[in-house]
Amino acid sequence: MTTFLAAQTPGLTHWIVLSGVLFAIGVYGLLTRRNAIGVLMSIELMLNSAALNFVVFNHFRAPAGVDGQIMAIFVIAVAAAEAVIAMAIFVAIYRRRGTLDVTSMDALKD
Amino acid sequence: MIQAAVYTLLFYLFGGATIALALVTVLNRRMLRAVMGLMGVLAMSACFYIMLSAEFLAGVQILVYVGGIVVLMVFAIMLTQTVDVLVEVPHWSRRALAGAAALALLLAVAGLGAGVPLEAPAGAGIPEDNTVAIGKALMDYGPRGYVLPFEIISLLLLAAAIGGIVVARKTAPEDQPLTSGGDLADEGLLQTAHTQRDEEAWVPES
Amino acid sequence: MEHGFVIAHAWLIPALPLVSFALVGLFIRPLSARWAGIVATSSIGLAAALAYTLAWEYWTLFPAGQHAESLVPWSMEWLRYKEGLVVNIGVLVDPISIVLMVVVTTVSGLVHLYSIGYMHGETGYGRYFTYLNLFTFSMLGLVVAPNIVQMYVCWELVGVSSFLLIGFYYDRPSAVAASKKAFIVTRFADLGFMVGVLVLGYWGYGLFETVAPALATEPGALPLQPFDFRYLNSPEFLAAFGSIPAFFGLSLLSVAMLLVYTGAAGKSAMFPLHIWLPDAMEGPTPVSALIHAATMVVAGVYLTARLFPAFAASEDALLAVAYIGGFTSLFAAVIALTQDDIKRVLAFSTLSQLGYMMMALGVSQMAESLGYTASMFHLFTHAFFKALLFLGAGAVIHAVHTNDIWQMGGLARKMPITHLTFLVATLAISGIWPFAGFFSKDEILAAALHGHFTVLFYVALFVAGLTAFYMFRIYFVTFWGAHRAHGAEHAHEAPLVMTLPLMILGVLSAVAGFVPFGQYVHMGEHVEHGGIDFAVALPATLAALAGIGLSAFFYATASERAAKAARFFGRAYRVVKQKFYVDELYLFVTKQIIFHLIARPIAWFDRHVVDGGVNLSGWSIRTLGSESSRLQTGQVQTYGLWFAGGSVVLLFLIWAVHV
Amino acid sequence: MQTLIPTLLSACVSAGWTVQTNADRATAALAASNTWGAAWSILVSLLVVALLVTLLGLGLIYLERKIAALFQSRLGPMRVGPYGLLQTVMDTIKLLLKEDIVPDKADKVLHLLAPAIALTTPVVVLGLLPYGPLAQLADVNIGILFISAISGFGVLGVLLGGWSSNNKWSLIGAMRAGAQIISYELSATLALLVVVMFAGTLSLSGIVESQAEGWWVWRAPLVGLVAFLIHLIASTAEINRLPFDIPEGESELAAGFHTEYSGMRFSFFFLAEFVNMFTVAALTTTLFLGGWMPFHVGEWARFNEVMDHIPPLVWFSFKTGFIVFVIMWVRWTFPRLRVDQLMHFEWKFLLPVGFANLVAASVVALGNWYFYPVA
Repeated sequence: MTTFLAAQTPGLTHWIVLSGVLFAIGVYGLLTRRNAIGVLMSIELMLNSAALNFVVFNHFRAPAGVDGQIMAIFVIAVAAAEAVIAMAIFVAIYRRRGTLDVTSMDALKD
Repeated sequence: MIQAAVYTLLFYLFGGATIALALVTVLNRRMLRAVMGLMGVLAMSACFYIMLSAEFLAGVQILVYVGGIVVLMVFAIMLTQTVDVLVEVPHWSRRALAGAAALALLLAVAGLGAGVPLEAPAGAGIPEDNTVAIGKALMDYGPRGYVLPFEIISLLLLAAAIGGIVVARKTAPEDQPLTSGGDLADEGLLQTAHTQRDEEAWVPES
Repeated sequence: MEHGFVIAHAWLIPALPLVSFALVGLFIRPLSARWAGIVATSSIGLAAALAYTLAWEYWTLFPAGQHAESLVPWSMEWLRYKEGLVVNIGVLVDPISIVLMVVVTTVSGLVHLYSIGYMHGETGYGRYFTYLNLFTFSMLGLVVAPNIVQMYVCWELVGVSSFLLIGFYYDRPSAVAASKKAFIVTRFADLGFMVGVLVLGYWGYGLFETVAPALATEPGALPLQPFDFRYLNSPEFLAAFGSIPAFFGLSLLSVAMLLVYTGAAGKSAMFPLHIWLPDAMEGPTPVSALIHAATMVVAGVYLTARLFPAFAASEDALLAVAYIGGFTSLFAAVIALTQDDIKRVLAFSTLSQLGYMMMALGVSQMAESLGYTASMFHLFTHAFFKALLFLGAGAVIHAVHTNDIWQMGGLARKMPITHLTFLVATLAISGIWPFAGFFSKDEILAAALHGHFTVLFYVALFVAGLTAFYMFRIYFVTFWGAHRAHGAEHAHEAPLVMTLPLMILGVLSAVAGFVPFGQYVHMGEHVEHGGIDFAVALPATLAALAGIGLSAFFYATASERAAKAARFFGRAYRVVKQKFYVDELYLFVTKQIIFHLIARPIAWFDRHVVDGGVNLSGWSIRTLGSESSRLQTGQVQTYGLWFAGGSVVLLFLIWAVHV
Repeated sequence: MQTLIPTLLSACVSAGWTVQTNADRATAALAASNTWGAAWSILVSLLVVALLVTLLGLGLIYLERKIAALFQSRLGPMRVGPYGLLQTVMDTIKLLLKEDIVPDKADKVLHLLAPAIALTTPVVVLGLLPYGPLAQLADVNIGILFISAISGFGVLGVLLGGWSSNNKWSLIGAMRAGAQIISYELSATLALLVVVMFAGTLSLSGIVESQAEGWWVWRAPLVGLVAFLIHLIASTAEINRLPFDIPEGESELAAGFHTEYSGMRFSFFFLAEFVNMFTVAALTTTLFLGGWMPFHVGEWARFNEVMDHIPPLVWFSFKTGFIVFVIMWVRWTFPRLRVDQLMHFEWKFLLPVGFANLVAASVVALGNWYFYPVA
């Protein structure tokens, strides 16, 4: 068991597949969640997997620098900003309409 | 040898947990549980960062994501949901299509990734003092420095904070909504939610 | 060359009515209608005074019987299309422009004066004078135009102001219809003029480089431009242009001149474009006097005269001018025999006289320019007596409130001044010595005879008799006999402000013939015309006397003779009375042929095929849009689904290409 | 046993300033393929933490009762055990035996999860604190960052507990707690940043070592003291202690977010509160009061030598105990703030002062204007 695990030391591809799976799950959530906060959560999931990818590539492809990590920091910061605004909008919408069901938010249609 | 085995074990353990929690995030019909799932995913990601020797990033991840964004989401859910509300299940066709799209995306990315040689260079591993390196890079004026993006990000965050206040603030009485959203959205609660950004909303309940 | 003051400032003559037009129209009219009339009239009077002084200065400079130069005392660049293709705006002073200026300002001034009385108390009094001023300016601008573009622009301005004046009573449907008719017909003719201008201008510019150096211009004179009359009338240009063949054996020059003549014929109401003129009598009577008798309609004659060397260079065009003029004079005279509306009779007589003028131009030659002089002379005299006739008719109408001569009668005693002046004018137009018409008509007949246009000579002679007949017919019916209607019984003389112009014009009509016109206005070197040619004057006078006698036989006393004669002619009489059904023919052509056979199918095609095609494309796009707008659910997630699908397709494409 | 204690003591004294943490040992053992060594190290860490939590819980609750009694001129628990020492133990047993009630309409999973999250935070922090030069379970190089991150995590337990109870008062309490904790976290973090700037490291052991020349509370002129006070106040508010206990104001909200909790789960919240108090005190000590560093006074060499002989663990305990005492002292002395006063105080006073102080501190750090300048 130990030998097997040691032989399978996770390489770049393992990490990418992991983040890819997370991203795909995020996409699924983004497309299916009825609640706006759920949609935002899915987006956070996707952003997180992207940030993970940055760090993974930093770790495996450019270990001398920290650029990937800095990108991940930026991703986190942008996600924070996005979440703040999104939450404010959601609260405002909820106050006005009493629901956060995204299928009822089709004002774009008009 | 053992260290590599432990590392691998942790990877699969955390990886499996992360995927499970991610599924909770997108599938659970109770929003707050879904948020907990998201929190788990983010915390696990912090663990991944540590495994990838990016400790500072792990700290930031927990600080901002778990301590900030997730808490914000919890607040938002508390303002808009009650315990016994289950999120409606989307239509089966939507689920099928979304699942197909997600799967196809994953396959496409995996296929593309498989086609590209992504071998790590020998001696991979981020230097020990990468926290210092991040600090220096963020404050570097040079060609490889990030001081400008850093400042722009700080400006973005400031703008987002102000924008959040403006968007979520209480509007004038005549603009009040027709539906106030039931028990959880009554005056006191709404005010509580604003206090973290908008102390002006804190007028004593009359 | 040092000019006199008025020559140097000849631009004042058209400028005065323009300034007055702006002042009256914008400022004075809203404040005081009365002052509008006074200001407008005095501005024209001033312009008339200037015109007389100009004539005096000019003929002091170039005494009678000598070569008279064309002067351009003032000119400025107006439109610059490119180097060498420049249109100037300016003032041309030469004998015929002076004659026209004198005629226009005189008649216009008198009409203004007359109108103060005639239009008194009418709504739109100030508007009326504004229009009159605009018309006078346009006409003067046309007259002094040194190039064909300025003439064309003023030509259209004249058309516009005549449209405004004919439709002055715009609440009267017949007036509106008449104004539209006049405008459309003249516009239709102007199309030919415009094409002619374009042809002339195109070739004038094309030949300019080769022709212009040969034209000796005196030092200090303005450089010639391709549109200048001096250039267009120069023998060098005409020689170069006339040698270019076009089609049907016509030279390009002939084509161009015929096109220009179309415009002239439209404005001067030559057959078959005459139909607008009788209807144009819907306007106020002074307007008829001014525009449709004395000034505007002679614009076509003036244009032809202005381009006379060019016409003379093209034998075909000149022949067309002569025969169309002759036919029109006969045609209109015959119709005039049967009309009952006094203004209509006068209108057809105008047509007839214009035909005379055109014919006179047509029978003239560069070498034998008697007709040219005769035409201008007749224009000059006709302006006075025709204006007098119209103003007199206006006074009568003003008095009896009807146009029908059979509602009048016995007015000689009630309106002595009007009667007398009307008689003078009638005698003048009939060509009785010593009144003005005698001399000018005599010259025209002489020109036709000397030009060996025998047929035209006899036609003109016959028309002279007809003219005397129908003019005396209305004279007798209107002023002699008993009162035939209530209005005529209560008629009374017009006020002084109206009779004064009548008297002035009466004097002018009587004496204008004694002006030694040929010495002042001539083409090339003056050809001495030895006084009265009895070979012409005798038959003409006899014809006129015959016409008067016949008229007296039928109409001097109340009798059934005229009705019997009409019955005798039967169908022919009715045809003539209906103006040879020309209007009906036009209606048939426009309505039955053009409208029903051409326009309606085209309209159907346009509505169903062209519009249908457009609508089909619109409908298909709209349907496509509305159908595809179902894709736009407004739900971001659905968009996201499409987006994700697209990304997947794209990724697989990249994969397929690269791997 | 007789020899062990002096050996341990002398080891503590003379082992120098080398930091050799349990986590390091586990890593080293793993690297050397010594599975059992690594497992042993981890087990020891877990045991230490568990022991600490238990002891702290019992001890601090007893202490609180006694101090409360002291301030209120009464005796406090006296019956169970000598001076009532076993009272807390008996209470704990009572709590563990009580029926565990979960409200019918509650979200049961989250209801269960909330106390666990609430307790996780202080426990994790316990593992990161340097109790002595050798006594640190894990010396993380981003220690402070990690601790503040984990502290922010703690609010989730409160929020979830309040929400999952499906009770108005609980929810309001949770909301208030969330608002308060997040607000005061800002000030606390600002104060932390001052020390991070001075020390130039995020590592807790590094921060302690940077205070060898003098504790930050007074080594930096004024700004250190201000930062210390801000941190103390903000931390007190962050752990919902009086005078900042609005979230569980009994007079308004029954018991706030843990109204619907009983038995084990309630004890978790209860325990978390006291462990939190300890961690706050310990952190304040570590950051501002030199951690396990002995008290030195300038040129007094003899005095300093005597101080050096007192073991680091004792120093740490003493300082932490003092802070804990101060926090309890405040609790039983000051009245509760009103909700609006609470927020006004944070956003309109504490935070601006914190920012100003941070700017001033950066000037001090740039100019090296410490009382004992950094070499």
